[in-house]
Amino acid sequence: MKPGVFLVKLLEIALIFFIILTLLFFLFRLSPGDPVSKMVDPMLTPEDMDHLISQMGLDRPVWEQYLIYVKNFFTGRFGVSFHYGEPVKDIIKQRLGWTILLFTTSTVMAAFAGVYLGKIAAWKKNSRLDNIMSISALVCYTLFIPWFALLLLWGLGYQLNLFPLGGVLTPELWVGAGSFVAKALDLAHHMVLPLMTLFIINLGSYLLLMRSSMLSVLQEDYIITARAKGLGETVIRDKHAAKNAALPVITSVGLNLAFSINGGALTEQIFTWPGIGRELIFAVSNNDYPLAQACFLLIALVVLVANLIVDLLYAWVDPRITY
Amino acid sequence: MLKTHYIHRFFAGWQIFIKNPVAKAGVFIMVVFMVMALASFCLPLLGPMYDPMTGIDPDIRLSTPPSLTHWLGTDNVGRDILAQLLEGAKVAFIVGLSSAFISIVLGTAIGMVAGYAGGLWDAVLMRAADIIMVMPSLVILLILASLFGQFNIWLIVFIIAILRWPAVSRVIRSQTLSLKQRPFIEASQVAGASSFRIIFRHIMPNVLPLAFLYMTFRVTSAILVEAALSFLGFGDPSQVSWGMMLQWVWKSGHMFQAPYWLIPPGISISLLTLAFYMLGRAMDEVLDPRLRRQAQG
Amino acid sequence: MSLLSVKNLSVGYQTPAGVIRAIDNVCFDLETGRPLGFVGESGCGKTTIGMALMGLLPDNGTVLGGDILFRGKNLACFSEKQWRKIRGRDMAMIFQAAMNALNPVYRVADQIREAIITHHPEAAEADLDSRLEELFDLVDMPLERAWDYPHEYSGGMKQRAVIAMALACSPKLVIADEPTTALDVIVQDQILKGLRAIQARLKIGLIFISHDIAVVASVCDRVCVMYGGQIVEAGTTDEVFSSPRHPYTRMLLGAYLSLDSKPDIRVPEMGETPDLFQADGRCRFSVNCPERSADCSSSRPKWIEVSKTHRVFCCNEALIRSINETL
Amino acid sequence: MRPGIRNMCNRFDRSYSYLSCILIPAVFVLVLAASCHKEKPSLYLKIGLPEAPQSLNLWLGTDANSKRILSQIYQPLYRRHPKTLKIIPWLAAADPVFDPEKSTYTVTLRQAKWSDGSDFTSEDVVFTRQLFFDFKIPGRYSKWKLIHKIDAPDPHTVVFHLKEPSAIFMSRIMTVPIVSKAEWQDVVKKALATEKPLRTLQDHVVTHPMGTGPFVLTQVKKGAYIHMKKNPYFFGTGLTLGGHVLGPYVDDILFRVYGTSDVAILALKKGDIDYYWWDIQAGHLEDLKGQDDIDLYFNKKSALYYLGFNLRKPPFHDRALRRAVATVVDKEFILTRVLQGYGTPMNSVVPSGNHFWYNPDVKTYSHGLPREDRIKAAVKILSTAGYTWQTPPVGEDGSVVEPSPIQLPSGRKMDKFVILTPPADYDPRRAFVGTMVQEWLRDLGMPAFARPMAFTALLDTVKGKHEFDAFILGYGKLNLDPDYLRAFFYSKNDRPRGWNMSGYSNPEFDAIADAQRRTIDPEERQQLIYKMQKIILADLPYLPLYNPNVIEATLNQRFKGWVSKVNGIGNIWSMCTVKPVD
Repeated sequence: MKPGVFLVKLLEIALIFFIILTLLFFLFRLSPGDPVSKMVDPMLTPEDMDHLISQMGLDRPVWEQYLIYVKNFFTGRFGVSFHYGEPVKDIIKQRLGWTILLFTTSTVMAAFAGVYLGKIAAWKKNSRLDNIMSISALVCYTLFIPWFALLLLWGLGYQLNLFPLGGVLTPELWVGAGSFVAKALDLAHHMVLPLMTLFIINLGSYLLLMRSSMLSVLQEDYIITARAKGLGETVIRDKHAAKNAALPVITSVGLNLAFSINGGALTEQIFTWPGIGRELIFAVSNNDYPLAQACFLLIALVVLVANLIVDLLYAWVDPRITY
Repeated sequence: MLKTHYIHRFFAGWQIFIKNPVAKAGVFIMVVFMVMALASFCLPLLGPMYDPMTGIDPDIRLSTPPSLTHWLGTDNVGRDILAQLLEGAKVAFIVGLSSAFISIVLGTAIGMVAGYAGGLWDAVLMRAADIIMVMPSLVILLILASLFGQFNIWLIVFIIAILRWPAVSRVIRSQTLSLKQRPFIEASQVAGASSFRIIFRHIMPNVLPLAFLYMTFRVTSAILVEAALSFLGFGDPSQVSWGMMLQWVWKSGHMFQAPYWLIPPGISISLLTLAFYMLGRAMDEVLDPRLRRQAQG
Repeated sequence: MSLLSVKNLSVGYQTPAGVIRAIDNVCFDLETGRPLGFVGESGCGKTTIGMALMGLLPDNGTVLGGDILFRGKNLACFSEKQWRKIRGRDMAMIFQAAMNALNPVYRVADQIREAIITHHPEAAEADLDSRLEELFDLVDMPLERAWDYPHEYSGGMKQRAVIAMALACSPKLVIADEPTTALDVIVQDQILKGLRAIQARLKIGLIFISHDIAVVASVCDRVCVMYGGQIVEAGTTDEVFSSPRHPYTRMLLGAYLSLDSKPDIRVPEMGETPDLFQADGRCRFSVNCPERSADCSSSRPKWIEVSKTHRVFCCNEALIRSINETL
Repeated sequence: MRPGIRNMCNRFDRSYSYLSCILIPAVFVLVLAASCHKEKPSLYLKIGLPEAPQSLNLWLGTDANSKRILSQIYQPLYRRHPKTLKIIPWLAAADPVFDPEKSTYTVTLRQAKWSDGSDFTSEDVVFTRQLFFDFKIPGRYSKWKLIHKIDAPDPHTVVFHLKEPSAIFMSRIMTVPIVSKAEWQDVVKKALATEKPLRTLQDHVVTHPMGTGPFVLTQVKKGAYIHMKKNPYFFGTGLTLGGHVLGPYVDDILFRVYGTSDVAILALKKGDIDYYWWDIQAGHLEDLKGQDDIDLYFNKKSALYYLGFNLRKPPFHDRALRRAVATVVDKEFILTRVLQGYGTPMNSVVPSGNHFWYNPDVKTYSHGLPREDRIKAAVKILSTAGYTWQTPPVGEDGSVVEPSPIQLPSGRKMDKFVILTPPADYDPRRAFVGTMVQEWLRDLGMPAFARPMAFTALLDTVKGKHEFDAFILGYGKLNLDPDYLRAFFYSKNDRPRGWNMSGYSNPEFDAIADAQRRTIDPEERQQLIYKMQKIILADLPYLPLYNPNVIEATLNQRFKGWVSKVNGIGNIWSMCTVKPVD
């Protein structure tokens, strides 16, 4: 991939990012209501409210606020959250780790499992196995996340008492001087249910995509050549067919990342997983402009960068594509 | 002559389509839900008690399990769950089909214009598509809903459509690009046809089958996003929908006490989206020539 | 003992409308080191023969009857595992669509080495490299191009690479299914010269399938003419092409306008398509045969020896009598 | 270089398939290993919270959960008795001595210590008042500005000088938490130098708040849990205050956040937590009643959920119309259906739980009448006030029919009006009550439309711009001092962002409201408050609708001794008296 093209792509991302930033800023500022008006405490007099608003700098004209915001943004200061009173950077730092831990593992696992199962389903087309797999993949894809998550919680979490009910860790363990292994196991134990929800939801789409792309690859002539060379079934399927069929799946990881972020936010909400998605939903309902904007811009950045990485990965895997 | 050609092609396609087991299941579920949606129109005839929103059974105060008068039981305020389910089916169809249709019309038009015009138009439209593609639509809707207050159902439909057209426009654009080189397009250009006429007279018919295919996938995501939105409480409370039903179950604390109230809406959402998706996949085989040949074999 | 002898082989395809007998009681023999040509219009089943010999029939294709004796083993009842042992090692195939016969995401050298490694897993790196060098010389291709990707090759080079891949384990039998149809005439000529030289030098049994009579004539010394899944005439190239006996062969040659010959043979306009569902072994060309007679539709055609090496498959008494008189 | 890449490609393919078959089974092995490790039973008091506290900074943490944590740390001078709700000494040693001439209160302080061992002195009280004045702390300064001078003759006595005697001195000023000078001194100095002092004070990140309360904060793991330990220097240990021998008898408290109340209830039943500090929906009750290891508590709530009218413009400027609406609204239905029977009837604007200030004999419009009688009564009021219909809701034969649209006394048809309610996610009850009120008003032919609105947008339109017809709002945590009646209905508060949202102005009411502020004697003030309630219920700027009970649940396997009080068992008294079951 020639550096020139790479630069153009980076510029493109920067431009899109800036447009989103501006759109978002005015979207928040021009909406009715402000963080202070939510306070229903009868003891607060109107003077108190105006005092708070001026302290938050919301009384200045919108344009001025925008310029200050952009200046701060590019000098690394994302402002202080109205709700938590802490710098937005710290809040995100605390939350980012959890989201990445849950989100990337589930997406990667779903992609691998999807490719693996899709390949098998396509190879034995119209067999009973294939039908079972595609029907269950269809069901997984159309599951309603909150409903499914709560069923999992009720079934595995409560009835069978196998897994904890949401949250990230068991306090007693972490308060005392628990060993690192016990803590890691406890973390994994908490991660299972949300991971399973996201994994199953994403698995459906990857499996279906891999199956259909595998079916069209099996029509290709080089598969017959491979057979003519006397290669074994599994070699043909895994080496020759799967690699070609996996290419569209890679691009789809980038494309429907936005879809899986929706799923991620919902899952975090149900399992009280302190990630960026859940924080964004709170920040928005609290009219906490700085935090909401920072969270959303972070998500947008992740998606843009992920798409860039997907393009690079695609070029690396498929020699025909040269930028 | 043109008409019969299309009809003929449609029936040929239908033969292959209906043989596919996935299509059969999809059509069956679709019909069941259509019957439910139509049944919701004749609810008022059964009496005020069966009004999904305000019909209250005078002598029922708590959420009761299925009984003779209420086949699926009642919610905690005494409203009939089956009535709400039927109403939800109607809403799901309205939301799903209309938002998918709008996003398809939008996506196809923009895709064709971008593909055919190329140059600046193409760049601008596709960049806009990129921006919207990047945005997680549910989160956007959450932001809009919590900032601008409650939406009625039609505004939700419109916003979902706005956030859903880029995916379609990309596919249509690449299809238009390949069509542009075809001789029959150059022929009509030479014959002096205006670009507007070329797009809508020549390119559109070839692109429509693909657009319809994507419509089924868009319906799926529209229903899921609307359900998620109402589940989180940002839906239109004056309009009963499956997502609202789940929200009422959740907020009234009956989530694990009233399976007869929790299961039907959840299952219906999955089943209806499944049905649309199955139709899409079956149509995919009819439209994709290679798969078509394989389907015959 | 002939390298390959096929005795009334029949192959059918399951279709919703019933079983199509693409090949109907075909018999032929191939000595080691001899090129045998198959010629016929498209859809006459010649490719199916190639696929049947390699055991590469598609899912709905099955061998209905007859047997294929190849170096003493009957391939008709081979299991997939047995096929895999000999495919690529004792017999190989060159396909028509060279454009995507190579896997686009792997380097050409890898794919060729894979053909060798599959059958000689214990081969050392050095042997593989030297074998690769030999193969590239064989098809006279520059070695440094070996590590490029298929999309960086021209059509001709791709076909050469496919040939090299086929010869990787120096098979005894090579089936070439219209190898040069997709290429322009000049490259076609180079490939055919190369193929003929390799076949002669390495004493490979070659089955050359094509619809182009001139190409078959230039490569093979014996040829079979096929119509509707049946071999209608077989013999040495010059016997069949200079004095064709079977009405279809004559018609086929008539359709081929060479520069010098006068187009005296009238080229009848082709009528019905043969009924491939017919399983009673009657002559399938009878439906279009200008010299059709009553017994064509009643009795089954049989082999008539025109000379030791030339025979015709027909049941028309008049034609048989004319052949016997000329003997 | 080429062969290198080549091998990598091959390796990629082979490793890829191995990787994917190792990855998936590995996860399940991890799961089994993790699930068999059981936490050892420990004696932490585990409490579930609906949301993470906003902030540990007292000046920023105004949300319910922050207040719950901070109220265990920072303590006020006086506090209300859990049963009698009277103001009793807490950090102060005894009741204040009131000197009518100089209108001063002299308060003697208890021998208490801060959690770092330093003494609690009058110096801290003076510092706290000064802090309120310097930063104009919202909600504190507006009350404390009545104290124009404060002096501390010795470390344990404080003298408050008031401009004029004030009835809310004890209930609203003395119940404000006092902070330590040592903890905030330099933060205050630094903040005052900045351009936005209050914002800097609020953004000061507090990790270990120093207080005089029963507990001290040891660790906060963001998004996971909050750990508090017993404060060894708590002044109350062993004392008998408010009828309870204070402990605290628990060494450690662990607060955990649960995203949805369903999950929290499951955690409670499973024994993960001992108490869920949030109002439980009625739906869970049948299930919880069946569990014998779970105790349920039903307490009255100091709350007011009401239908507010805009008196500034038609149609609701007419009192008769408001009374008709009050008559037709079926409070009984809300109580039995929406609250599933777990609520107290709300007749006055002061909740009945606040028994000292609650005036039982105020005008109740349609209490307990069936639907037909309510409509008939409302029609009578409307027709006497001059409202007419083509086909009136009550036919000649007395049967209730579908009415035609109502006409104003002027003869014109009443135009459409909107009842604004918060969105379903914020409070599903109010959104649903809104739809029911719409139906009841339509029984009278009124063109009513309930429309939910985002909470911030709703407050902006109703409180900020006064552009509304009617709205349904509520106060979940009303202060037990009835002074808020003055805030809601005082005519001078009828200004943008002011609390008099319905635009009510009644000089007689204003006079009484000012008088009650000055009367120190409780009985005398009570009569004034009674009169205020009578006037409000007669003029109906607000129609009180319902007052849900606080339903809470605790696990009785590990701890017992929760103290019930108005607004539930989540209070300082419970924290000090809960003890392990042995």
